[in-house]
Amino acid sequence: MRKFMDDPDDLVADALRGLAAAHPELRVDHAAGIVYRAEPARPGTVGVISGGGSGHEPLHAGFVGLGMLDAAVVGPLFTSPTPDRILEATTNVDSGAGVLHIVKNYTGDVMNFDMAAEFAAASGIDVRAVVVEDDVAVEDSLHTAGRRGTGLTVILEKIVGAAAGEGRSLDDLVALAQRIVAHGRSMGAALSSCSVPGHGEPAVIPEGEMEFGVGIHGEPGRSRLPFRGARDLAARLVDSVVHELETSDDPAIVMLSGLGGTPLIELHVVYGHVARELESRGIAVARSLVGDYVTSLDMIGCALTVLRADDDMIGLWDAPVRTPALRWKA
Amino acid sequence: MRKFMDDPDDLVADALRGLAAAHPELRVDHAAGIVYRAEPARPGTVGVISGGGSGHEPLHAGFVGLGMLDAAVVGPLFTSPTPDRILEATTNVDSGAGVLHIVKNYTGDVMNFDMAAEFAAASGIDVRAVVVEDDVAVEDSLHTAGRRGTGLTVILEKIVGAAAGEGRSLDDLVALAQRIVAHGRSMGAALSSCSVPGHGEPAVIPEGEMEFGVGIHGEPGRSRLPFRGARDLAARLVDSVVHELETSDDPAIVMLSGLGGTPLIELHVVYGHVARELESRGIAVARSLVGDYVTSLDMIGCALTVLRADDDMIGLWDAPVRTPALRWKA
Amino acid sequence: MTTADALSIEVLVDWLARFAARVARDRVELTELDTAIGDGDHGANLARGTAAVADRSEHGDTVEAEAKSIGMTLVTTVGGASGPLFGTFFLRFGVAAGPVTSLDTRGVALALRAGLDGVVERGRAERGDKTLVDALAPAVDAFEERAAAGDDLDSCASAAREAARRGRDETAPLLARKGRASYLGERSIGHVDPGAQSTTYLFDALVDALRDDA
Amino acid sequence: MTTADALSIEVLVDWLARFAARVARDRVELTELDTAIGDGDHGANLARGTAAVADRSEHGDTVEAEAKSIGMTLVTTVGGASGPLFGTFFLRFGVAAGPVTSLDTRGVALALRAGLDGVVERGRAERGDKTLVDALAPAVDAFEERAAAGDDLDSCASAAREAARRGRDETAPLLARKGRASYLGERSIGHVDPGAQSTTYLFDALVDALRDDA
Ligand SMILES: Nc1ncnc2c1ncn2[C@@H]1O[C@H](COP(=O)(O)OP(=O)(O)O)[C@@H](O)[C@H]1O
Ligand SMILES: Nc1ncnc2c1ncn2[C@@H]1O[C@H](COP(=O)(O)OP(=O)(O)O)[C@@H](O)[C@H]1O
Ligand SMILES: [Mg+2]
Ligand SMILES: [Mg+2]
Ligand SMILES: [Mg+2]
Ligand SMILES: [Mg+2]
Repeated sequence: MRKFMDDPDDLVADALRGLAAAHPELRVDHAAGIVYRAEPARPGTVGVISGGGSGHEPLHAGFVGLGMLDAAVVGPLFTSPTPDRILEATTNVDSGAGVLHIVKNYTGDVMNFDMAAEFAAASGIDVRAVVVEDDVAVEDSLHTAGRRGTGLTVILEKIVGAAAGEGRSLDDLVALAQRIVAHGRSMGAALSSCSVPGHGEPAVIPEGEMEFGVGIHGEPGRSRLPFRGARDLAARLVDSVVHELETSDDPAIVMLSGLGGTPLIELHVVYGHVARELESRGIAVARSLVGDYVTSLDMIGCALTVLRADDDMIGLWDAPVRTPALRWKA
Repeated sequence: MRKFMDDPDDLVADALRGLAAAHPELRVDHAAGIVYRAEPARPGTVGVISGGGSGHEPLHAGFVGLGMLDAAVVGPLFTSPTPDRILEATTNVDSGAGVLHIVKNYTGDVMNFDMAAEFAAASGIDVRAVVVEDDVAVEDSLHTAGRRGTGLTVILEKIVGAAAGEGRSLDDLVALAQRIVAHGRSMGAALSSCSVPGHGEPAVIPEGEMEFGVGIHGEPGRSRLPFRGARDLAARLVDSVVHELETSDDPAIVMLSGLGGTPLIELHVVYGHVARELESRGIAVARSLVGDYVTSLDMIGCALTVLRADDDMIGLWDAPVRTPALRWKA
Repeated sequence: MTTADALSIEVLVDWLARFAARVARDRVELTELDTAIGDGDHGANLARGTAAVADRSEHGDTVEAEAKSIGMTLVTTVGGASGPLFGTFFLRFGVAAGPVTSLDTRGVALALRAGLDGVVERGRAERGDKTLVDALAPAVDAFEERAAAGDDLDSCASAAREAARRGRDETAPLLARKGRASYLGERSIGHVDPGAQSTTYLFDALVDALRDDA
Repeated sequence: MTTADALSIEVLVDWLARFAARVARDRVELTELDTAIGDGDHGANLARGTAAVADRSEHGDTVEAEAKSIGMTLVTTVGGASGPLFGTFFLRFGVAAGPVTSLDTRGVALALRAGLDGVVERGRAERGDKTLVDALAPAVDAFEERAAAGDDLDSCASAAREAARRGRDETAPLLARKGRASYLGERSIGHVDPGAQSTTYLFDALVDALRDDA
């Protein structure tokens, strides 16, 4: 395992120390594993928090700050944080207007956030949750765990964070978040698995093949396919995502995220094809992000997220944001 | 080779198409391989351009935009662009106040920019060059090629770009750039080499070892050392860099750049140690950047850059910037 | 061989100590099962949580208080999917047990049932979804059945243990519909569910705790 | 065997065509040498540039114009370190040659010297720095020496070729002080410099062009 770390058991705590050192605009509670904005949001606004297992950096802690999250609860590698810490973050960001939990749809995250919300409700905090479930690699039905939450989380955190900053109510934020969940979908593929510290060498994907519909926890994809180059991959990603989106005249906010071990030059190659594929399907790209936003340790892979965004969403997307990983106009 | 690309010969051109698609705030001349700001700088300001071989993304094209570069000349993989294209970019960004060339110190870059400057001078453009030579892995003497240019380039492009935007003269910019070159140093290390398309599999660094003093073109480092974890590495990087910096009371602008295949979580681990090491040496960190800024394709590695920055530099660093890879207050 | 005829606070503590020891011993097995169809952390998650349970310096003075303390410790240390599930199991077990210092066979049956209900409410898994419910539910059924027939605590617990093992074995051919394994679709077939496996450890530990205490 | 007694525009064109063919043929050798102590692109760089030179549809009508066209094409297509160096070589060669349609032995000697001077000015490498100068400089010296002694063009070119080869061989034990190889320090020792190798191709091609044209 080729990793810049010391004791694998300290990886997450050590990384948090580095994050804190690099970003004085954050306040990190190292004991609890919670990252807050150093300057809290305006009182009277809804608190917006998220969290989950580590290994997906910059998600979530890299999106804490003005115009986005008020706090992120940082779990161990690929493991949801526990309800007590989610509760602590919830309590600390509540200024009376309630708190929104942004939860990626994984059984562990959902259950831990659920329990935290129950505890918070018991202590009188108005908590609502939105569960992001955008990964079309996974079938959604009443009897399954449903689609996983991946890249759409970033876009949702940005838009809803901006809306919270405007002073919108918890009900309004929930409705907005649900519209985003309804109109955003993602799909990823990888040329290598990720190497998880302490887990030995990862499964090798033979050259010339790819895992299609890969998750962000080293889990294998839905299928193993021949890898026929970036252009073919882009067409497949766009096909899969667009197939699961409701038809709409709205333009798209598009994100192509690297999974941690993919150089930017390659992401740009894929994105060039993605842009063309979307255009050829009549989907106008209003805004785009290309880079590492939701990763899976050192996985060589990329994932496409498309949100059909209405004017409100695009306006909120453009609002000032100042976080470690997303920053503009501030 | 596990790479998201199509024909390796098209890699750079395809990536440029993706960059253009993702960033409407840029104007890309695909035939010439030149990336410009879509909105040109104010007439009467000095044009600031840079360029070099590809494979170091986001450098340089990712730093074109308001408050930073006016243009970047994009060469083939790891190969300096030719003088005619540098000349073309120079001519196009000149608004009468002259043009500054920011050149990384590699024989190829230096000679191609030199020739371009000679051609430009012949056609009446006031061109000056600053050569960045910050990599302390390489000995500097009258008889050698001198230190390589690496991470300091980003910091210099930011600061000098902001100064150009303020309307400072070409002479002032050259003096500022030379102060930056004099007070900035870098050092890198890697746990893997990079795989260059069309070059077969790269040399393998055995587990438990690292290349120390590695370059950004897949060239081996100055020495092969045991890898004893992130803390030890951070201490070595800081030692090497600080040793070559003039003593100063100025605080530092610090950058820890991944080399393309390093996940952010690991960069944060290293940065945490770097911050402590600098503090223990009495060096105050005024500003910091942690992420992929100057890369070497998919190399698993990181490089530390430290600039002892005076008030003028820090003020210019904080000025608004809007480029694909560096953006704030705009 | 004699066995305890009631589940006292001491037996409860011993039960969890044995569970912790077993998870620590067979952590790699859980890791490997979870690597095959999950994310490879089930061993680490449960080891962290059960060690924290075993390390508590304070204990409850009723079965309710002790089980809730166990549950809360699991909830706050395990994380992932198994934390809320094993945690909820003991939280509900405690509520059902009430403020007593020991449970007879019937009382244990009621508490186990309440624990199972909590797990199902929390995770919404049905039998056959290839989760720990596939081991836990038959175990609770078997325990209840024997208890209703008037069997002693040891034989109820032994029956539960056997049922948990059978339930675990039966997860292998299933296609997962809940938890991370469900993302694999067909690829999940042929592997035992890690949570079902750790659930058998829980009933192994219960039987041993009851016997040793006798 | 008869050989040309002057370097005409045709010989010049043929020289470059042969150089291009040789670089194309032995591109992998240059790549491997540059992989050992550089960045592995010397073969690709020169192949791109010499092919562009060979593909030009227009030619100069003087040695000066043709050599400048060759030089400018190399400068604008090779890139890297070797582009400005090989390019400058031919640009200066052309300037020294002047607006003539052919060069005699003395004229070639002067033009080669001017080319070498340009390369040294551009790259600031001294002999012994382990660069193409280590092949080019002895080759030009040898040519001049024979030319001064009144030898014919072929024997001057042959002497230059042999000197270039010796110079190339002598780069192997050197520690590089210029170009990318210099970053390797001691590790550069034991490898032939790629640019010195391609410079031998240039003189091989010159000898062949002179002979074939006769
Ligand atoms: N919805 C659910 N209901 C019951 N058990 C579940 C559910 N989802 C997952 N599990 C159990 O949790 C186990 C995995 O636990 P663990 O690996 O610790 O958590 P995670 O999946 O978050 O990494 C699975 O093997 C399965 O038995
Ligand atoms: N300063 C210099 N002077 C003369 N020749 C040089 C100099 N620097 C490099 N070279 C030559 O250039 C060759 C490398 O060319 P090439 O690989 O095409 O360019 P790059 O080094 O930019 O990749 C070296 O082998 C060496 O002979
Ligand atoms: Mg997990
Ligand atoms: Mg090169
Ligand atoms: Mg797991
Ligand atoms: Mg080279």
